[in-house]
Amino acid sequence: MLETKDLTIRFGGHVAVNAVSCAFAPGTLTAIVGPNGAGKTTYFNLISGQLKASAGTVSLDGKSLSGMSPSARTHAGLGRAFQLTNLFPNLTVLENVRLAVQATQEGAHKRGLNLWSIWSDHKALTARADELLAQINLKAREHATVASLPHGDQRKLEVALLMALEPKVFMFDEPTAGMNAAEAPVILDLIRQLKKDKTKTILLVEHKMDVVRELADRIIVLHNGTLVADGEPAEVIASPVVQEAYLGISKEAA
Amino acid sequence: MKFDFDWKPLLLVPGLALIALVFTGSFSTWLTLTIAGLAMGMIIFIIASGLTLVFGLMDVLNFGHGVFIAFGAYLATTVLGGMSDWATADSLARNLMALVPALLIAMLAAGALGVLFERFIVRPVYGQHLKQILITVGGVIIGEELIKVIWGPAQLPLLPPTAMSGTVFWLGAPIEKYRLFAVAVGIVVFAGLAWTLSRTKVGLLIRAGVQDREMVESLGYRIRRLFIGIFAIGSALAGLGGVMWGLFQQSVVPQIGAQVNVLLFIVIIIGGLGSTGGALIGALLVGLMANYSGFLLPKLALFSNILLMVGILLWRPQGVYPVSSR
Amino acid sequence: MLKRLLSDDTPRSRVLAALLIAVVLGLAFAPFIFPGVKALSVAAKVLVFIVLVASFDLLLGYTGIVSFAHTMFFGIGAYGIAISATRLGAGWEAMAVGLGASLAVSLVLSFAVGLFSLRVRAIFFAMITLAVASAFQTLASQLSDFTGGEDGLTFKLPELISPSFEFSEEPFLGVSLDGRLLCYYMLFVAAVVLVLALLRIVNSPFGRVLQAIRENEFRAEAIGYRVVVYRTTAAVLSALFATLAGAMLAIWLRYNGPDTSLSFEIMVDVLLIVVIGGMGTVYGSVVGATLFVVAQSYLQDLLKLGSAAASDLPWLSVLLSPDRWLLWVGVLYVLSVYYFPTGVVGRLRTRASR
Amino acid sequence: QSGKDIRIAHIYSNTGPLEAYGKQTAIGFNLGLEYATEGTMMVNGRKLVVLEKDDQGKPDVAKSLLSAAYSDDKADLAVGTSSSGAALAMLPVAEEYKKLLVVEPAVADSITGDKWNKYIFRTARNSSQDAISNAVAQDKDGTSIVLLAQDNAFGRDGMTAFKESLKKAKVVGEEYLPPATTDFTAAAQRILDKFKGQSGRKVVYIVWAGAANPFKVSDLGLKSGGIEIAGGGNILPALVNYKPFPGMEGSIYYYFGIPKNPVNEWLVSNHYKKYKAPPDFFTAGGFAAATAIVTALKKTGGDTSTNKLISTMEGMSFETPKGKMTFRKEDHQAMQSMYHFKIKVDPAFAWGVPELVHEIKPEEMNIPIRNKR
Amino acid sequence: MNLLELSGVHTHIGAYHILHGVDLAIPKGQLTMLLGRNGAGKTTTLRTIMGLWHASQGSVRFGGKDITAMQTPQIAALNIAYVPENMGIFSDLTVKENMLLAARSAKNAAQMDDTRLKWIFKLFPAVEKFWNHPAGKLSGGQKQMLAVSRAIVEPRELLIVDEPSKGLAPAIINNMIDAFGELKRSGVTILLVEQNINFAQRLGDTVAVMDNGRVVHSGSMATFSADAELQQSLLGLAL
Ligand SMILES: Nc1ncnc2c1ncn2[C@@H]1O[C@H](COP(=O)(O)OP(=O)(O)OP(=O)(O)O)[C@@H](O)[C@H]1O
Ligand SMILES: Nc1ncnc2c1ncn2[C@@H]1O[C@H](COP(=O)(O)OP(=O)(O)OP(=O)(O)O)[C@@H](O)[C@H]1O
Ligand SMILES: [Mg+2]
Ligand SMILES: [Mg+2]
Repeated sequence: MLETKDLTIRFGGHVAVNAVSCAFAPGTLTAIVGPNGAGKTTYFNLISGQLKASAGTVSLDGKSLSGMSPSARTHAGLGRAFQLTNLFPNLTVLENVRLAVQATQEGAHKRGLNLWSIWSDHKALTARADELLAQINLKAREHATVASLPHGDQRKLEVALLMALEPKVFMFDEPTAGMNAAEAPVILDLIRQLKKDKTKTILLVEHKMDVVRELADRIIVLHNGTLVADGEPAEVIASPVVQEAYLGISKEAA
Repeated sequence: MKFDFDWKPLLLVPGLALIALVFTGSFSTWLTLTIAGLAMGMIIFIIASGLTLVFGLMDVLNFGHGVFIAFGAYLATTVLGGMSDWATADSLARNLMALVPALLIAMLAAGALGVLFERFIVRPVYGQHLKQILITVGGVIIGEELIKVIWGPAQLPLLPPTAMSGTVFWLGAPIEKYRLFAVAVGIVVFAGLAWTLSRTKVGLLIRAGVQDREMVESLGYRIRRLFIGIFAIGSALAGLGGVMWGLFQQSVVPQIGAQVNVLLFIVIIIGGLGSTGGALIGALLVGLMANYSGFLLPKLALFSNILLMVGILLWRPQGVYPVSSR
Repeated sequence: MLKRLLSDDTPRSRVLAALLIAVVLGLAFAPFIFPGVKALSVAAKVLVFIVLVASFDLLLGYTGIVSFAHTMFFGIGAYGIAISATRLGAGWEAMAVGLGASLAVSLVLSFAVGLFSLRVRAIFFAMITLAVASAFQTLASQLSDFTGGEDGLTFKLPELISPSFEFSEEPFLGVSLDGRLLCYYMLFVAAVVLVLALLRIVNSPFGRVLQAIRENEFRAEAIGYRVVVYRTTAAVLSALFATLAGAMLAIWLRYNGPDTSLSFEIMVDVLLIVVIGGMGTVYGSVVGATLFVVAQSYLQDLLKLGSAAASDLPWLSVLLSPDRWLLWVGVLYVLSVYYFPTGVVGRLRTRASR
Repeated sequence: QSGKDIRIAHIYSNTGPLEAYGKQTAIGFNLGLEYATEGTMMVNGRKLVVLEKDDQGKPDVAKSLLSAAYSDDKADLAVGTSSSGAALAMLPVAEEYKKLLVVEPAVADSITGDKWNKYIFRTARNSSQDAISNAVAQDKDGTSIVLLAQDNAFGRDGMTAFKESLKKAKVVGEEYLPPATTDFTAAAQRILDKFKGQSGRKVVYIVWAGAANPFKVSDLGLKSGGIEIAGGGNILPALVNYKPFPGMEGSIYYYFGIPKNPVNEWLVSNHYKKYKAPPDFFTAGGFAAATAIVTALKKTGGDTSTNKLISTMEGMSFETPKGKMTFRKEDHQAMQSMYHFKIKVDPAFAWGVPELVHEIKPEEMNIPIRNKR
Repeated sequence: MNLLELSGVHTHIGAYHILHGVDLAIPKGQLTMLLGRNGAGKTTTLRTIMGLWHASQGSVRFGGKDITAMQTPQIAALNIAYVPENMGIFSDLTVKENMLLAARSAKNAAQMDDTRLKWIFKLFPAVEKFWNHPAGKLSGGQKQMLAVSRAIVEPRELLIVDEPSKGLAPAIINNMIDAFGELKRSGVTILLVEQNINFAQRLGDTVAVMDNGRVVHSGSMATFSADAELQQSLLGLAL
């Protein structure tokens, strides 16, 4: 169970996330929606430790994560894909994924830096990375450097890195933005599979309402940093806040 | 627009001076040290201004800055040598008639050299700090050697004109006349830079160009010309600084630029890498610190700059006026 | 076998492999192929620089830390040997003590430097290390009771590795078997071992993480690597290797002074070699150091020929005069940045992969 | 063995920070050989061959060049070099190869002091000679002196020797500044403090090597406090800074207008002829090294065996632009005159002209012997 | 009449051959949609038009003038605005300064066209709200809004936009559709790359579909929308 209590951050006078308290249970997929600048990405940053909260706490399975570095939180079971693609641009696709696989090993088995074995001897890492690449249809380009991938493929790789970490909590920040309608389903399928495994907690920031409608078990709405709605998808989508501030429906009707 | 000027760094200079007053004991000694330190700081500012300009606007770490300093200083030996009658005459007007052309010629020539330097040395490495360091160090070596070819390897004397040598007294404190002249030049340089950068679009344009050159070009600006212009100005300032520094030292050697490199880096780090105002504060602090520590704790004087820098960085890890998050 | 020795990081280009073999054989048989004291000195300097540059590459090429304080550790190694040999006399114990002490000093200092590198922006860090290194150099010349000041220290080492020691009266293949020769082979073995060790480190899982940190520190932290630990470890390792290189230098020269091991000039040379050779490839240091040191050592002789040939063109012969050899070093700097953006190794590998 | 060339390696800073000095030494050395062999470049039918080598001012380079010169080039003896550090690094090489090294123009005392070995001779002056001759020039009753020098071995050793040989004047303070100092305001203030309460003649004695001009302390409150500036003589470009101080006294190693002897006349006139400029410190030094070597070779009849040369040169006198010099037997240091001068302003010269007050003969200076044999 | 014409354009990036003979015509005054799956070469086509990469073969003509070999600033000066895929925000500059740079004719903020700014503020409220903030601190969607605002701060003849709707909330997408509609009515020619098919269909007059570095279909949006089978085969999607 991932839980935030009164999570708040201020940038100067601007309160980007304002006392958000929320719990996310394993086996559910929660969609986080809200207008641009509502604080969704910032909320993620607070949970995964990229930003330090001005107030409030984050805990996972009852254990407080506050004060931990991002890497420690990753080892504790948080996994995160970024909104703006954020990879290792001059390494190959395969190396990118292998690095993420290796990170899980460091966490689970030995914490050593492992500076006296030969990288290519670790066959298991490569095998696992290959498997992941196959899942996202990128096997064909495994030796390309990431910088030369088209935008859409980079987005997919971003997701692959998250999968490689095998976390308890998956946080997706607009995973299909900039991805075309033929490719997006690959990612969405992956998310569906995760859902089937009833032990994972999934958080999804997404602007495409059809996707949200289909996947989400629950929707929370952020507006100006505040949690303004929380509930069943149908109910939340129908609520006036979402209709007006987010979907802009009433404006068009008026 | 909200005017939220960050005034705290401005207090550093008087703050340092006040602390020193407590320890110095004698007021006239303190006054001498302070005035000399501030003036020295102004000279340092003049040589550092071009470097911080080029770094702040173009994100180019120019290890070759020293070459322009040396070049300016050497040109001044030639020009002043050629007009030695006027330079040694007993009239301020005549002295200026020799000195001003020397300053202008040094600036123009250093600026022109800067254009070449930009074209052949810097242009291929925009955006790559490491290669900038290497290639500009290559430029320094070439420049120093060419100076030796033209002017010879020996030390050359460079004396300030008659009216600027000697001392005046103020409240009992001796002040070298030359330092007063340097302060005047420094103020002109600072005012000119501050005006251009804050009141015109040029400053914006270049800062943007450093971040995303392609985008600036896509907006229709010829960033290349602008870069050349800035580099020329930065080099010209170095040339000017070289003359001022040479006259202060009263002699020039081919390594004159390399000798001040570390000092300049410290100044622009304190200032926040790229901020003109910051560089001024940094230079004044360094100038004062050198004199105070030289008087109070000469053993430590050697490291006073480093200590100053570390102190400032502990307070503001990006220097007193951080320019950007680059 | 060979592949494992090279930690599975093969040259991946025939030309490069040939080049490396040539360098290694050349160095291994240098005393016999290139007779003379000068040639041997050059070869020894190549060995020292290979280790020094490779250690710097661990920091710069693999971790992305630009530091100008690397010669500081080089100097510490050299001063360690120099000071202990001066104080404790010409024994093996003195060398061991000096080496141990300098490694300890480097460890502590590099740990601090490594931690500090995390606090400030990369380019800031570069300039701060520049200031620190220059202060360290001044400090070394100030503590003249200890370091010999500007003049440096000349000292004696165990008889066995001194030129005056003769193993046999008879020269072998025209080369006299003396302590100098033994000393050279000592350095050779040390260099081979150290380079292979570095190769192992950069090709370990640890090495890959360093690369990831270089590429995108933020993301490396996000997928669970403790960037602080990795960066500091890399900084410390690289400093220790540099210290060893410094010790090698002192052992060979039996002299050390601030200009010899601490100067900014050496730092820049090292930087250039890394770039010429190819950043992030240990092989680059081998190729780069050899090319550069040899070029630097014989450039003046070459220019002598050149200026004699150009004697009827006065302006050209002024520029080609051996006095102006540094001018050409400068040109070499500029050109190598122009034409070897990825270094010799990078170039050869791209060519081979086509 | 007559007929075989005599090979002399000359190692100097042809490039690097001391380039200007190194070049002067080389010119002086070659002129010296020309003078001493009367233009034949031969001694006893053996031709003198000079192998010029550039140590770039770096000790490690100097060291390996000297080894290479003795072993690869089969040099019979060597001369060098400009930087004291480099010269010190070369000393053990001479011992290893058991060949002669004539040190010129490095001045560090330890070259003929604790780092000395029997293969080393020095034609250059040493720091003690500089300091002691200056002390002789400054030593007057009722004078109080503050010392100002760079904070390095060169500055401190020089000042110690200076202090030790003062008999009448008294030292009231010492200031050591970082070698890279460019602003002397603080030093001037400290010096003023040190003179507080002193009466009589007040002098700041300055030893400085480098680009900055320490005489500026005078303008920073010393002149108005009635304090005089004094310092040893210097090379010509630095003498420019002496021009504002007419009447200043000190001792100088060489100034082309001072020594009156045929060797110097020959040097000055030939140097003017060839280079359109007067010779300076290092030209004279290089010249002396050459005459020393040729004198010795003539005495051995062209024999270059090291032991023969050593025994010949110990106690040997030879003619130089500075008059007669003698290699002291104990430490192989050339004993030589220094010149007590007074600065005069002559509009014909860009620099302050040192006029001879008194030639300080070797006998007047008690130069300590610091080596162990 | 076509304002912009690409014929037989080949583009290489380093050693890679990316565009293999692109033929594309953008009719004046119309809004052309460029569609295609990831990696089809859409971005590369736009960059080639802007002179950020140069065609190795073929020609690019604007208003009858050959601009194939021209430099980017000159191309932009022909009155073309471009929004790149990565948005090209100057993150150290404030939102205002970003806008000021895009307003080529204004020397300072006071000289920017007020009514036009008001119009932009209405469409994209965030731009007004964060006027004096460093642009780097904006959220992903806000940056996207700024990027588009910059392109329309002054009237331009041709507007080239790479995926404007990515990361935007539905309400803002609606605003953007309105904005492009208004621009089109004022006579601006627009070339849009888009993945959001809904967006595409509501705005587009003509459509071109790319695959593997070539244009594999072009025609009017109306026919394209009506022909589900064509869409299926070209884009691999059903609506
Ligand atoms: N810098 C580069 N170096 C090498 N190849 C590149 C580079 N940039 C793009 N490519 C390749 O060019 C092809 C076309 O890329 P482009 O970015 O034009 O596609 P796109 O249609 O815009 O895709 P997306 O919808 O994902 O943005 C891709 O196969 C990509 O891998
Ligand atoms: N480092 C920062 N400093 C100042 N303001 C910030 C910072 N980071 C974010 N903000 C502000 O916080 C607000 C929330 O931003 P955030 O990125 O969380 O939005 P979002 O909900 O993810 O929006 P989008 O859907 O556009 O991605 C924005 O108004 C942004 O300007
Ligand atoms: Mg977001
Ligand atoms: Mg694209």
